[in-house]
Amino acid sequence: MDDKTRAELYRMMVLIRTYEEAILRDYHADKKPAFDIGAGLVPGEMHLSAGQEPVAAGVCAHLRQHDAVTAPHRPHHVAIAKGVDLERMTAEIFGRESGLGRGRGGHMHLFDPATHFSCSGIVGEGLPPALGQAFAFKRAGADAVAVAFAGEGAANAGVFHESLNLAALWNLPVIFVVEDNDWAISVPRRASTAIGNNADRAFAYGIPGARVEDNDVEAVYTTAGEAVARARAGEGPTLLEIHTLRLWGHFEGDPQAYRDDLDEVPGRDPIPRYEQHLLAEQVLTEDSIRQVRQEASARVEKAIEFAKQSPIPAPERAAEYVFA
Amino acid sequence: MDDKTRAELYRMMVLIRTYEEAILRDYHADKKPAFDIGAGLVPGEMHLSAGQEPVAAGVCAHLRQHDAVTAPHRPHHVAIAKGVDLERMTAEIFGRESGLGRGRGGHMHLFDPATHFSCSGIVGEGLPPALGQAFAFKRAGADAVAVAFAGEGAANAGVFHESLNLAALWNLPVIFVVEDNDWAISVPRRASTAIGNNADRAFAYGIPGARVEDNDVEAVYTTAGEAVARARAGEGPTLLEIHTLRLWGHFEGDPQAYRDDLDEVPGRDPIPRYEQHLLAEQVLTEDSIRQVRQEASARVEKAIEFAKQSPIPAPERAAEYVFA
Amino acid sequence: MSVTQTPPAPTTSRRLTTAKAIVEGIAQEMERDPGVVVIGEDVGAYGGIFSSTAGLLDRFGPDRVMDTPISESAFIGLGTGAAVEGMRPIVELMFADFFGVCMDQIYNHMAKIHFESGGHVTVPMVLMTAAGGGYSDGAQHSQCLWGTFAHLPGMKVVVPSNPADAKGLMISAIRDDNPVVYMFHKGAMGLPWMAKNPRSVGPVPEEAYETPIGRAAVAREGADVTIVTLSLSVQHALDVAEDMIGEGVDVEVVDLRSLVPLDRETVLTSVAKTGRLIVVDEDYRSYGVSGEIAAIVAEQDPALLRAPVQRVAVPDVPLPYARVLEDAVLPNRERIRAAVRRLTQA
Amino acid sequence: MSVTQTPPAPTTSRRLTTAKAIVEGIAQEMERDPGVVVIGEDVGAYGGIFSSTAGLLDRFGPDRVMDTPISESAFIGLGTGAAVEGMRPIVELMFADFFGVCMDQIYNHMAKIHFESGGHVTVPMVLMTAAGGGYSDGAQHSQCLWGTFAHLPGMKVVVPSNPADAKGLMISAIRDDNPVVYMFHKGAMGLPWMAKNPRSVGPVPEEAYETPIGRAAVAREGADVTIVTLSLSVQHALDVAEDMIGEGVDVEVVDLRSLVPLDRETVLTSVAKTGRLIVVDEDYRSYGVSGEIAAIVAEQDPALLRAPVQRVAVPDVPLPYARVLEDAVLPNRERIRAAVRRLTQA
Ligand SMILES: Cc1ncc(C[n+]2csc(CCOP(=O)(O)OP(=O)(O)O)c2C)c(N)n1
Ligand SMILES: Cc1ncc(C[n+]2csc(CCOP(=O)(O)OP(=O)(O)O)c2C)c(N)n1
Ligand SMILES: [Mg+2]
Ligand SMILES: [Mg+2]
Repeated sequence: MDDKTRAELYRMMVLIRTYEEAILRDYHADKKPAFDIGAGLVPGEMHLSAGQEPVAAGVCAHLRQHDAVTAPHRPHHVAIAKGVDLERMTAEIFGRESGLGRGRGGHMHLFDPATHFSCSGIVGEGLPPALGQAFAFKRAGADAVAVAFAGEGAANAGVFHESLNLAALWNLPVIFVVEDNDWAISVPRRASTAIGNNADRAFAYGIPGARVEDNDVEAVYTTAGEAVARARAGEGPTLLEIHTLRLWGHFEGDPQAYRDDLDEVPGRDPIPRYEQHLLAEQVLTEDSIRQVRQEASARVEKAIEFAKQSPIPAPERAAEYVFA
Repeated sequence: MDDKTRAELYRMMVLIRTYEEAILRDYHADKKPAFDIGAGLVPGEMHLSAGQEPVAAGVCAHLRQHDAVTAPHRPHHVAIAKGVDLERMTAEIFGRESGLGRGRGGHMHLFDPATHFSCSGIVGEGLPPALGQAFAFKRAGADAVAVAFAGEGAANAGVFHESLNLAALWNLPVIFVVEDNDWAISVPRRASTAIGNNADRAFAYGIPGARVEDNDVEAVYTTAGEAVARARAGEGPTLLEIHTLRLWGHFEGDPQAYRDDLDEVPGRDPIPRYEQHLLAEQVLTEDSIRQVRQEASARVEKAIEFAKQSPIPAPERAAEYVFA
Repeated sequence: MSVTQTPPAPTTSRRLTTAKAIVEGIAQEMERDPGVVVIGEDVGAYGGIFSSTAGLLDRFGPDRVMDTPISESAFIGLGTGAAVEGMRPIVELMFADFFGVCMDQIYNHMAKIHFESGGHVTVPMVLMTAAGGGYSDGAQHSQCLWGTFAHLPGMKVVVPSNPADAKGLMISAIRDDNPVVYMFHKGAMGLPWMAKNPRSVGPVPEEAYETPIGRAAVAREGADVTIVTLSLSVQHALDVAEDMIGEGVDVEVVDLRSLVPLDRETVLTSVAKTGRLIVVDEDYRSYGVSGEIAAIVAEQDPALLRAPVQRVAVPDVPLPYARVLEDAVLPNRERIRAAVRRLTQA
Repeated sequence: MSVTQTPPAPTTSRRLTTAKAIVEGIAQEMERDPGVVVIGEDVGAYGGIFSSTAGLLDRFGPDRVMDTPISESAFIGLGTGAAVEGMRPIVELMFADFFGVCMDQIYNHMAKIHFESGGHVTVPMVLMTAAGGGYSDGAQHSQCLWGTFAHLPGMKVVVPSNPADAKGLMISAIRDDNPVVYMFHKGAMGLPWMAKNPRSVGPVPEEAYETPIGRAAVAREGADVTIVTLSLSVQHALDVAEDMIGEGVDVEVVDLRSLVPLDRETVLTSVAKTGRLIVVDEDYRSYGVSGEIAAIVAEQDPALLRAPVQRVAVPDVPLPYARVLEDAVLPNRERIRAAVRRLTQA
């Protein structure tokens, strides 16, 4: 892997983390002293993706604007890595008229036709639409692909099975990416999944499956690259599982009292680790790191500023956009 | 396998076939000259199981009254092999007050608490209730098991996946039996299932899987025996797939114009084949065969007579039994 | 978007069954627009269990008419994704009764994406499905359930009662930029293997035309009592209306044709004229179509009603299998007639 | 089946949140009946995302309080099968909005088995689920959907509005030999992390008692106008009723408590008294609860209504995320107040 790519992966991970930290800050800012989920600049459930940057960065590095991506309830890292406009995405999360969905959708419902990005709050149900996008691409003779992200909890939903079988059967250019962060809210993987490796489930559909351990962005990049290349070449779907990390709570406000792995969590943060690695390999310098962080911070704060300055939707238009 | 068992398997297969032939006859009897699905003594959809007798006979030979069975839309063979009362079952199929469901359920909705038998017309959706029955048995400390039957078409429904995972995870005493008759209505297996062997899907749940080829009742018996023994011993679920045969149409009235295997179908009938085999092995004689057939015929005609003599439900009670 | 704005009066003498009219509508749109594909269980060689896609495979080939595994969530969601990318899929859910295995894709995705995207994404898709009972198919294969679909926002719901509307509404549904749930009644398809009302065969213009979604039809004008109904029950209501002439009662029959959007005006105009309302609905009685129709009158002006509203619907019971029982709960001619008499003799 | 026939008047001064009242009801039944188990996502260590099962794992252990995979069809169907074998499972569907992934098990199995078996099989099961919006959770996590459940036959549907009823209805639901869908509104649970009406905390008797399913409560007597409503909206309606005293309007508030069976008498008696009806419902407006309530008056006697019925409901739009938009479509106090004024000043 060339240094440019590695630096780019790092840059993307930092951008995502910077973004999530900013949302974290603004989400909680005005929910004090007592946490009130519906209050503040950013109300509602908030599922942040800190710790899972390697998945989004490593996979989406292979994607083009015309490729499609569907993400689950925890979508920001994927959206950012896919290139969704940060300002309009942030405005959406802030419920503003200039948001991707004019404030109608919110953080779990980001739709960006420009980058073919979408997400859904119903576990697993983002998979079938990705099949349809892949179907449309294939039929148009394009070499675009679709990537569907889902948590390891989602891999036990019926729709996972149906989607993999249909994708395999119709040889669709789609890549399934399972983000195994060990938890589905409070339910640990061992209490939800009968086997240790979801990639093994590829066998049930006659497609390749691969698991990447250790939240390793370069391994994700390499593995995803093969899967994307297969799909582009018309060779059909692949199932990937990445062992990643939920650095924070399931959603903001999650007390995480159930969580028995909390002690080791900070030590597993993929960003300092990769940073150290790239420093050691002289891909990065202290200076370039500082610059990456500053640029990330500037972009993120600009997006947040854009959101905050954007108009709030007009209540009298609340019942619009039901039908085209 | 002892001769008694073999003779018993044969007897059961003949009973089932005799039953289905009788239903076939009475179903069509008064739908002439033009077929009218809603007309006659037995109206509605009719999914007959001729050709699939080895599955029901071979599996249910291991079951006791307290074991539970759920069957799909094609349920008669399984019900008979499980020991459901033939008269009340037939009365239900004829829509009579003395039927298992007082004529409310019909051929796809046979419920017999005495033998813990039930079925459902929604593909795959009979699996979860079987899990619940197994769950109740396990919790009661009983060694009873539950068996869920489904077609190969059903193995692509999401609920199949969810049920296998949950059964494996909770180590429930349940056996999943996939009846692969090559067809899901008009859709051939190759157009529905991404792999050649559904038993391989057991791998996705870390449970044993086995496929029986060739509609061989003795192989079914042996394989199912191991699965039932495992479940009774608290060792959890097993997935079986049996390659069987849909001798007739998907439902009565099915023109089967789509069916490219029709020529070979008669030659694959499992009953004459097994009969020849048992004759050659001297388990049966021409005499004992005649006797088996006569007994089957007598039982079946008695059940049909019972049904025909049973009262039709009172229309003024049509809205009852919604709540207990 | 539309090609023919006004539906031509069906002056044609060519008569088709509802099923053939639907197929003709689909075929004409497939000819016109390569983005129209047909996806579902047994839509190919079988031609649809209720003949809604008969002959399309032969005509358009397996790339445009695709049989699926029994994976309703996957293939309906696939339709949604393809529609988002600009195709116009027609996806068949074999029986409306099966909505329970795939409703999330339908109501939380297909129906909501346009709204959640603030109007930036459109989902031009048709979800076609078979509804209704009357042939002893039991509690899981005989339901109408249109009230369930119509209650949930973001999808249009159409319910044709005759061949001409069936074709026009199909063409409108395909051309509509919104998801449209197209619910045909099995008993109104004119199938050779099911008892049918002669009204299931009727004149159908040959050319492509649209029947506007959201506009009810006055299927029969009358002065004394209004029957508001839909789908197969329109045929029953028309039969009853003709019978009642002999009793000196002049029945108006309003065929809703579309539940979403609902044509309130036509209902209210009719009730204002007759002062008497019967709602006939083969769906479950409570919390559904019959309640909504009564409610729009009660919230417009209860004084329009010279007598209490009558509802003839399935009395909140699963559909029984036995013929006499099923017949007792369906809104058949006898029950409709009795309601008309109750209302006009009171 | 019942242990306490008449619910004791809540003379107790002990006050609980709705969430704690639910948990207490479940715990008392678990003590009494070893066949009661709790199954669902995050019902164990987490105690239910909306605290509906808090503390039960510690008290009853993992054999009776079981976390599940995200496999709603499998575990709801598991509940049905266990109920058929005589257990009394309480199964939680985390959000009512998720019904689309598992509705077949709910409406085609849990709800229909008793009927299809001709009454020979019973399914004594509680399906507990969270409903409602008001905290910007978006179009897939804010729906009430009780109209959808209530439309489909074979399951009772209860919708408590306050802690005392929440406990009593839970106990009744567990003891009922039928499947009962128990829908609590998140905003009425009294959760510390969500804005709440003080009415979400209230007196709850300590002993086990039943609140009869199928009987509405007159939450406030009044002479001028009837508000028929349910769940969280009862709290809003009571607030408005108190406000309106100042304007000289005496509002009666009927808390339905149960949608199936529906207590028609209480509704009709109230409307007969006041002659004015407002239905307040946080579910979608069309083809749902608000229509049904209007319809039962229209079919009983439209002359009871001295003015048109008013419906305050979600105007057939998915729940928007942005606070101002969500607030504009929810039946909040302002909208209810405006309806009362429209009706009493007209
Ligand atoms: C069908 C469905 N069931 C339950 C939920 C509630 N829910 C939201 S996120 C979540 C856990 C998801 O776990 P996983 O798929 O591992 O993703 P993660 O949150 O770990 O990223 C659950 C149960 C849902 N949104 N949809
Ligand atoms: C969820 C669902 N989808 C579709 C159907 C319609 N249907 C009934 S039987 C059948 C084919 C079933 O095939 P298979 O599982 O192989 O069983 P077989 O009929 O071959 O015994 C289909 C599609 C249904 N009943 N339920
Ligand atoms: Mg996870
Ligand atoms: Mg089959």
